[in-house]
Amino acid sequence: MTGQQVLPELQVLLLSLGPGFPLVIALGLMVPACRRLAFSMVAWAPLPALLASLYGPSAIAVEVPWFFMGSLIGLDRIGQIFLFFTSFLWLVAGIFGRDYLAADEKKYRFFGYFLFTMSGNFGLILSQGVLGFYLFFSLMSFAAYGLIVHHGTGEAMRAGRIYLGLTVIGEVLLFMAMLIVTRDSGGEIAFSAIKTSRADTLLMLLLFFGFGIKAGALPLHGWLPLAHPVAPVPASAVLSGALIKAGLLGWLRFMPPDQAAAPFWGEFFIVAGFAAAFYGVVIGLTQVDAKTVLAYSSISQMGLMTVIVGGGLLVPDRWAQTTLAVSLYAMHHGLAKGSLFLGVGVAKKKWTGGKKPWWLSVGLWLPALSLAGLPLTSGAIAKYGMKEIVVAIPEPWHGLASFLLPLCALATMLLLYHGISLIRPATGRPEAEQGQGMLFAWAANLVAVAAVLWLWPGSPMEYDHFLTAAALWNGLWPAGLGVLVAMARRHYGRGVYEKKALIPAGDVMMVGQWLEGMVQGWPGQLVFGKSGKDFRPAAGPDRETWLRRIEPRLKKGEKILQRWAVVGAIFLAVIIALVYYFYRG
Amino acid sequence: MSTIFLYNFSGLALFAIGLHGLIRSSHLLRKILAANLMSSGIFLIMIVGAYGPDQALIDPVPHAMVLTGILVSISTTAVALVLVCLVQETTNRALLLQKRKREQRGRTDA
Amino acid sequence: MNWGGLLLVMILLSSLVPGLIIFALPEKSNRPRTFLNLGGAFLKLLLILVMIIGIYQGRQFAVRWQLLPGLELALNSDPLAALFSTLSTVLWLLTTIYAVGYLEQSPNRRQFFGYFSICVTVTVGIALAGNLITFFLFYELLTLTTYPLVTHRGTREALAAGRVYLAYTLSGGAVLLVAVAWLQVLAGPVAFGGPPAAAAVPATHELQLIVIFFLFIAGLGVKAALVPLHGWLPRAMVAPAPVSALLHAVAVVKAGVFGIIRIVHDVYGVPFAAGLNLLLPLAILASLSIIYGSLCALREDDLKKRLAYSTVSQLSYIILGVSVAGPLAAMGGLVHLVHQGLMKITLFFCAGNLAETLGVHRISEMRGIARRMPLTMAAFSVGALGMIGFPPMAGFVSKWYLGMGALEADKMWVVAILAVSTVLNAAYFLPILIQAWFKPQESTWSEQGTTARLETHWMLLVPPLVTAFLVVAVGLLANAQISPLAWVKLIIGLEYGP
Amino acid sequence: MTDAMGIFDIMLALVLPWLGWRLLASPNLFRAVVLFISLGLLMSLAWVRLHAPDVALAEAAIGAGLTGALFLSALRRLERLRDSERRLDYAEKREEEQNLPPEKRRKSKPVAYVLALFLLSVFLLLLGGALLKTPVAPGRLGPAVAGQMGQSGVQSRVTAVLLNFRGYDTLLEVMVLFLAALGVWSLTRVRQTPQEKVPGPVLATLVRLLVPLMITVAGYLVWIGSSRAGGAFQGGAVLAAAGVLLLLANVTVVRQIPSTLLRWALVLGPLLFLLSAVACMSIGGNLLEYPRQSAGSWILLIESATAVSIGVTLAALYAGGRPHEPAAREAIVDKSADTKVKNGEGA
Amino acid sequence: MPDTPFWAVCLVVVPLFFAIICFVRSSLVTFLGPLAAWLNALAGLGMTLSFVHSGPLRYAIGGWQAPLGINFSIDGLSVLLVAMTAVTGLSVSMYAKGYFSLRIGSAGEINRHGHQRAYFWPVWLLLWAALNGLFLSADLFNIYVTLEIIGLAAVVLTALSGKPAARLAAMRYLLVSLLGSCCYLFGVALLYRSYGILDMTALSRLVSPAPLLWVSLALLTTGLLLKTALFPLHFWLPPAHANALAPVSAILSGLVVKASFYLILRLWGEVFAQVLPFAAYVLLGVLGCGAVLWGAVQALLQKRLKMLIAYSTVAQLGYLFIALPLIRLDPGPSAREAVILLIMAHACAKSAMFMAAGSIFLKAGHDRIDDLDGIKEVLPVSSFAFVLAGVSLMGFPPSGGFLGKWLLLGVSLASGQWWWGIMLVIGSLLAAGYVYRIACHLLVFKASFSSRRGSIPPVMEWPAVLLAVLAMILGLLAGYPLGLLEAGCPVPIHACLEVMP
Repeated sequence: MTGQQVLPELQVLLLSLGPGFPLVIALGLMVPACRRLAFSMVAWAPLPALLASLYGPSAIAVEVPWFFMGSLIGLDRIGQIFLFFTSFLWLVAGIFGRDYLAADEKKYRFFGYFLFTMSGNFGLILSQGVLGFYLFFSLMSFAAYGLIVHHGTGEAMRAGRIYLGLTVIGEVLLFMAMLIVTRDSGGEIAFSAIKTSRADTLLMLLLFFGFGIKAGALPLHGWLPLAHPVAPVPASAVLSGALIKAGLLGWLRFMPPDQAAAPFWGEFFIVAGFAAAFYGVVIGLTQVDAKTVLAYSSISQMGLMTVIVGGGLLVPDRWAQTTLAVSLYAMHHGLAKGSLFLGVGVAKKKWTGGKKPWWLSVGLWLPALSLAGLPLTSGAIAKYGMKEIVVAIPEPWHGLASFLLPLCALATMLLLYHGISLIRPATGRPEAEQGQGMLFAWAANLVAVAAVLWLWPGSPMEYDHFLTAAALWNGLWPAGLGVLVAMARRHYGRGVYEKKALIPAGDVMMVGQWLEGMVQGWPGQLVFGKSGKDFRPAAGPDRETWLRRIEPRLKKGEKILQRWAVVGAIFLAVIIALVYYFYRG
Repeated sequence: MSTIFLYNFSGLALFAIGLHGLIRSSHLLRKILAANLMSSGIFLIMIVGAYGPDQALIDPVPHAMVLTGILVSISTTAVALVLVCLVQETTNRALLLQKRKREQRGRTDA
Repeated sequence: MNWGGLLLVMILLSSLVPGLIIFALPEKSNRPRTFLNLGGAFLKLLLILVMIIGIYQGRQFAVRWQLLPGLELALNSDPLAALFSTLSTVLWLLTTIYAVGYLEQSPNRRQFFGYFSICVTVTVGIALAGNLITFFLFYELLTLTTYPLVTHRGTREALAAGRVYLAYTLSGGAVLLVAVAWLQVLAGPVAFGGPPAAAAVPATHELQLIVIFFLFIAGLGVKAALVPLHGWLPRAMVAPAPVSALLHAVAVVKAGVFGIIRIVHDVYGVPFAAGLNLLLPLAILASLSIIYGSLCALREDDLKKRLAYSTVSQLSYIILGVSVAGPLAAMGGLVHLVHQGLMKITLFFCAGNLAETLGVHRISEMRGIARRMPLTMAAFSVGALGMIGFPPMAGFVSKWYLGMGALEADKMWVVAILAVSTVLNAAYFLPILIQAWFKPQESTWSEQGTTARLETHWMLLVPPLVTAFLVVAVGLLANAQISPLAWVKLIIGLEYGP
Repeated sequence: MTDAMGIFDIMLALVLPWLGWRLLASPNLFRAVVLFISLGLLMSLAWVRLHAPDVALAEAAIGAGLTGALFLSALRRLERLRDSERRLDYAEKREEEQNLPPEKRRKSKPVAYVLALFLLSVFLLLLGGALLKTPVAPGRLGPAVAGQMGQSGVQSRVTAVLLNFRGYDTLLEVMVLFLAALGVWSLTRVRQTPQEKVPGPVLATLVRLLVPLMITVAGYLVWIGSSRAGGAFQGGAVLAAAGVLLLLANVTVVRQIPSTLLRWALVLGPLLFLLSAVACMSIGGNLLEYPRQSAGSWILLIESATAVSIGVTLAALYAGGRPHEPAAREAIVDKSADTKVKNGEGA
Repeated sequence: MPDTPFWAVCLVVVPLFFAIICFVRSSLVTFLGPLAAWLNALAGLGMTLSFVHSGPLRYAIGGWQAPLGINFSIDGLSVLLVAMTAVTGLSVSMYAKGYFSLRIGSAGEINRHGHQRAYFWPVWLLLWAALNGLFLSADLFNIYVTLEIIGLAAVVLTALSGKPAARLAAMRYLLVSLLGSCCYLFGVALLYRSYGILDMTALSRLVSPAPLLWVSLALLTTGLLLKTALFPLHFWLPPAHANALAPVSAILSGLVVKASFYLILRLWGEVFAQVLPFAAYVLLGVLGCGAVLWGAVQALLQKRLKMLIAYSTVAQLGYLFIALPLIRLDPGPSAREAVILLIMAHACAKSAMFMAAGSIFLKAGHDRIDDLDGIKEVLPVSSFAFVLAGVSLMGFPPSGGFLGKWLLLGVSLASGQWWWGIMLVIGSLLAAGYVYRIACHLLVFKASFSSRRGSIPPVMEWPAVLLAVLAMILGLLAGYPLGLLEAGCPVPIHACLEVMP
């Protein structure tokens, strides 16, 4: 579906419908009068975006001068991929959520934030300008808070607070990064115009950490495992499916393409990626809640994607191909992780107890295996695309990568197995009857997971050497071994891991607690003075105090001045002083 | 001629004694007496300044000034004496003491 | 008196005359008083518009009144003056509506509205001042007319706050007087329009000029709430909401900042000031107050006090913008003058609403208040997000230009300061929003002035909504022709050349 | 001059300050006043020695006589007040008496006095030195006055200066006297002397003999003023002395003088002086510029009116208070104004 | 249009004449007094207008020329001060008219206030005549006699209120003025002895440095300092000004104190300007600084309204003395103009303040500052007048006080001796301190205020407002009066200053 040449105005209208339509419905939700109508249309909000993505990339980015200091809107190849799987995921989550939260009395508020986040997500994909991107990115980040704290429980609030804190820091880092980028490109705010001659370490650091927070890069990933369990299922599906990918898209958009062979940053990304991948799995295994495990698996998957980006940085002239590969991988991961989360939701609502129903285990295992890169699954295609990039990177990293990648697949399989085993049936009475919307959405998602990469036009799949024995074997052994090890662990480790997570979720956040305590503790007192009491700056010169002290002396002084003897003395003194000064003058 | 000059010094002495009396004595009547002494001392110096051996050389202007001065001092003295009686009547002390008890209780007035 | 001059005088009279008439009217005559106020406000807005169109066509209005040879009062309409006077006039109109609603039954309104309109006359006078002595005259009158407003309630704390307010502003005024007199001695009468007067002073007086500059900053810094001199602002929050909204968010504090802008741009000229490296210490002082203001705001539980401290820090953005020598930074600073005014007045309106209708003063009492007063809290959120610098809002635009200016003058630490302060802003504003929107209601509120239909009196609700809309509109349509940013570009264009 | 007069001068120059010192140092007030009167008389002797006859006359009559009389009457009034005080609140008086040392120079802070004394002596040295060093300006205004005597209309130079050359000073001077009378009248009311107090035989005859004599002497002094020593002030003083005598003798006719007549008498001098000054303006001259040829008569007219006023004023000052206005006149003066305000504190 | 000398003579003769008539026909005093005040003001106005045309001139009284006869020297300075006295005197007279009619109407003792009124008018008119005489006369001995009249009249007026405190204050005031006049006379006598001239302008040409000159000038000046109540010698002023009747305190603080300062300004600014060394001016300046600080601090301590205003007079006088060294330093006319502005502004503001304080006292029944909350509701006009006068006292723009302070600051900074300027600024800050101490009670709103029945007649409230407004707009219209000053500078002192080393 190649995009025909369409009139720019029409294209602007069409594309702006993507973020605009959900906004309109969200505003509709706010107004009590048309709340019911708006709620019914919630599920179909992402449709315009989906159509736009199908419609195909447009050649040029159209300038919209009046909108927020001038912004550009347009769809390029990567944008199309991202837009497609994001809008699809939002559509599925929307349908799923409408049934899932049907009973929830605060559902209007949830879907309000749901729509805001959605519009932010579509907006940042579509915008070709730095400012537009940042606008929608912040809208998405802040609105997502509403999704996380929806249930209002203690952990939800704490997760929300941590998420918000990290998001604000991310926003600030991005703000600085964008300033530097715009200055370097001489005030131009279009992505196409971004050209930085030298690799500015500060800029790269800002970008890495700014988007890394969203993409779960290692030190700042703490919010992910905390947010997912507390958020309602559709929210966490979207969170890990679409939101995290925004960080990745940010890297792709902002990384200056003609990086004059800055090897250091490529290696940095690769190392960070592998670290995240393995760290996610190690911590994930110690967790006891299914959604937390899935969160950690997202972190590890994002680590892999970071590796690909690193690879792309190492070999600048293959940058276009890298972005394509990583986008495909992101698409695949988004859909798969989304379906897994939805699966957990379906289990909670539909699985009334006893043995897991067959359709449920199939639905869970399909995405899991595809994530692990089992041959003939879209996962394999995505991994294959990744291998092509890895092949091209210079020697020392090439060997390491090719050794580690299969290990990653194995670890992923292990983690997913652990996660799926933790999925629990619904407690209390299951509402069997109106679950159809959820099942349909989940099923649609599974189909997408299975088929999308096959059908996607641009995917790097050549049937011939895909089916060769070597490729098959390479895909098979990590998954198989992973299953075996997991079964063994489950058998011997019986019950050890079930009760309590060895390391509390959001491991790095323990450092956060310590910091917070510190602030309340003595150093905080030192800096801010006692907390809680109104901070009293130096009171103005209060007439009562200094005047009262010296008043008796002054009154006495006045009394002395009234005595005639003193008056006479002063009188004569003044005369003599005057004569003296006359003389001396 | 030098003996006339002596009057200068007696005038000066009178002024000094008057000033000292004004400052030192505490009874109002004495202070008024002292003030009169001071002014007569000044008049003495003025007239000595105007002195001439024979009639033609005498300068009449200081004489006129002294006459005016005498009248001024008697009018001031008259008012002062009346005030002293009033002060005595209300504050029971012909002295310029600080606020007397009775006077403090008196209504403050504007 | 040429036509232009008459226009300027008419602008001043359009709020002075109603003020004097209000003093004459008896206390009970509410209706005529409201009519006078609003009539004056609209008339002034009209005249300001005429002035703006005039300036647009390149005409210059001026009027002079000679007190003594070598000492004259002058008003002239340069674009910077137009910017500040427009801001004050628009916000005065809204605050008058708000005040009428806010002081519905309270006593002593004659004195309030009388001083209120005189106050705005003085503020516009400060904006239109053509030379340093006129500026000083209006600057001192501002202290006088705002004192009765601060102590309007007559309670003990109000009087104590009034005393502190006076102590600060009067000593500031005294320091400013010394500076103005000293400069007049060195450089003769200082007019604003033409070439910077201080630059013309022979080089031998360089040290004196430096000392004078810092005297100016000290004198103006009191009203501009620079950190060591900001003590009066939080204590003046005892004043009724319309006063703290218009005066302590817009008129009084902006007068100080406007003064600093005049000093840096018109009296010293940026190149000359940079040459004497005066701007660096100013920038450091501004950054200090940005950080310190935010830190104090973190600690305050009283809503209006927290907003006051946030004003302290936000004002210093403008000074920071001005003190980073560069067109873009100056643009950021100047446009923040308008944006901060809009955002802060929205926040104070909403704070006033909460205090007036529900008797809520402390943030800890604000849990779940959005459910009870959704519109007010929506306006508050728009203002708060704007203050943090959330993209579509006005705050972001000014931060963006400040950042660009800082980078253009490659002062990376300024960008760092902006970043840290954004985080701090978020740290003290977001908890309020979270309390209001996401937490269930805990404390019971005294339902004072509730009407059936709306959440509170319409006069209390419309102004914040209008200003909130302006905040978003100004942000979104920043590139549009009529937006404050365009006007600031015009000013900076004149200042720095094309 | 024979050295005898020189010795007399030295004696006089020494006696005067000594007398002054004795006067202030005497513990008893009455003795102080008596010493003051004698000092006045000696002072007039000094004026005679210094060829200042006019001043001598004035000093004797006013400086010594009338001022002394004023002091004596004030002293008597103070004693009477203190006695009445004693009768009034005996207890409180007793207590005050104890804690207050007897009425002699009370030692307040000595340091201030010592300092004042020291400064006084320094000042005296400076002044004495300065006086010695600088010679008297040659002639001063004397020759100028002599030059203009022709147009002044009088022969006596002092009267010429007093009433013509510096007439404005004298006008203001008379106003001062008028102000003094006003002040005394505004502050107190004259003490009611009991009707029946009949003067002793000696006083009665003395009054009968002396008063007419004094009046003629006063007339003569005023008349002679234009040519030799004398003039309005001295004549007025003598008249005042006559008035004091009459008051002392409590002569009924003095008590019956209606207050309007008294007010007009008081006012006659200043009013006439003022009107004549303005009259000069109307006939073309400056203020107080008498037509050259009739200056003498103008001056005489003014002098006589002024003498009468001075006499009455000084007598009134001796009386020490405004005469008893009949009750009716008091009411007229204070017809109550229209607004009614509750009786309140004095403001 | 009669010429200036005619008006000058009227200014002295008319009040004297009416004083006499008021004394004699005391029943008509309620009508004659105000009439005399209006005529006086008219004469003052006429004098100013005709002066604009004719410029400075000398008027020989009695036709005798300078050294022998007494001359009026009418120049800018004296005309402005006469005009100030006319305006302030007129408003105080109107206020007194209302004041006495109110008191007589209210007070039980009909005769006491009737008596006070009967004697207030003649003495006040005499005082007014003496003030005009002093400002116009150029003869040192004549000035002695006018000073004597002013002193005596002021004492009598102070004692008029009859309260024990007032009598004690009047006694102390009399003794002080006696001492002051004696010293002044002694100074004049010594000057005459060494130069044989009494006329000021003639003296200024003749005078040359000599030991006797120093001593006589010292005596003369210290006598005047005592009568102006400069800082160490100020003890008699507060009780006298605070305990007198309201119109009397307005007169004392507004005008009487100015007379002796005018003399010092004349002597030190013009007559002996070339002879006196700058160090002497510095001494007076330092005493002025002391006065500003001590007066302000004492004012802050006072509990009673009128005592506070009296101490503020002591402080404001300090301002004028700080200006003396600046006049000497400043080559141009601005320092002289500043002093005149300060004098005029202070006269208007202080009289307005005392009048307003008088009305407040009558209405509230007391003048304790801390109990005046809410008087604004009962006496809006008077409290407004008080605050406005206070503002111009503080030297806030656009008042005359501000312009004076501004010019002096300019001079002190230009001359390099910046400490005088700083002292002025600190003084005005302290002034703000004690004015706002009262204003915060006057401006605050309190529903109920326990006040006496009966309303203050408008004739008592509006003069205070007019004077306060005049003090405020003096700054704006400063160009006109100061123009007069320039025209009338008799001896261009700065011309001869170049001669001095």
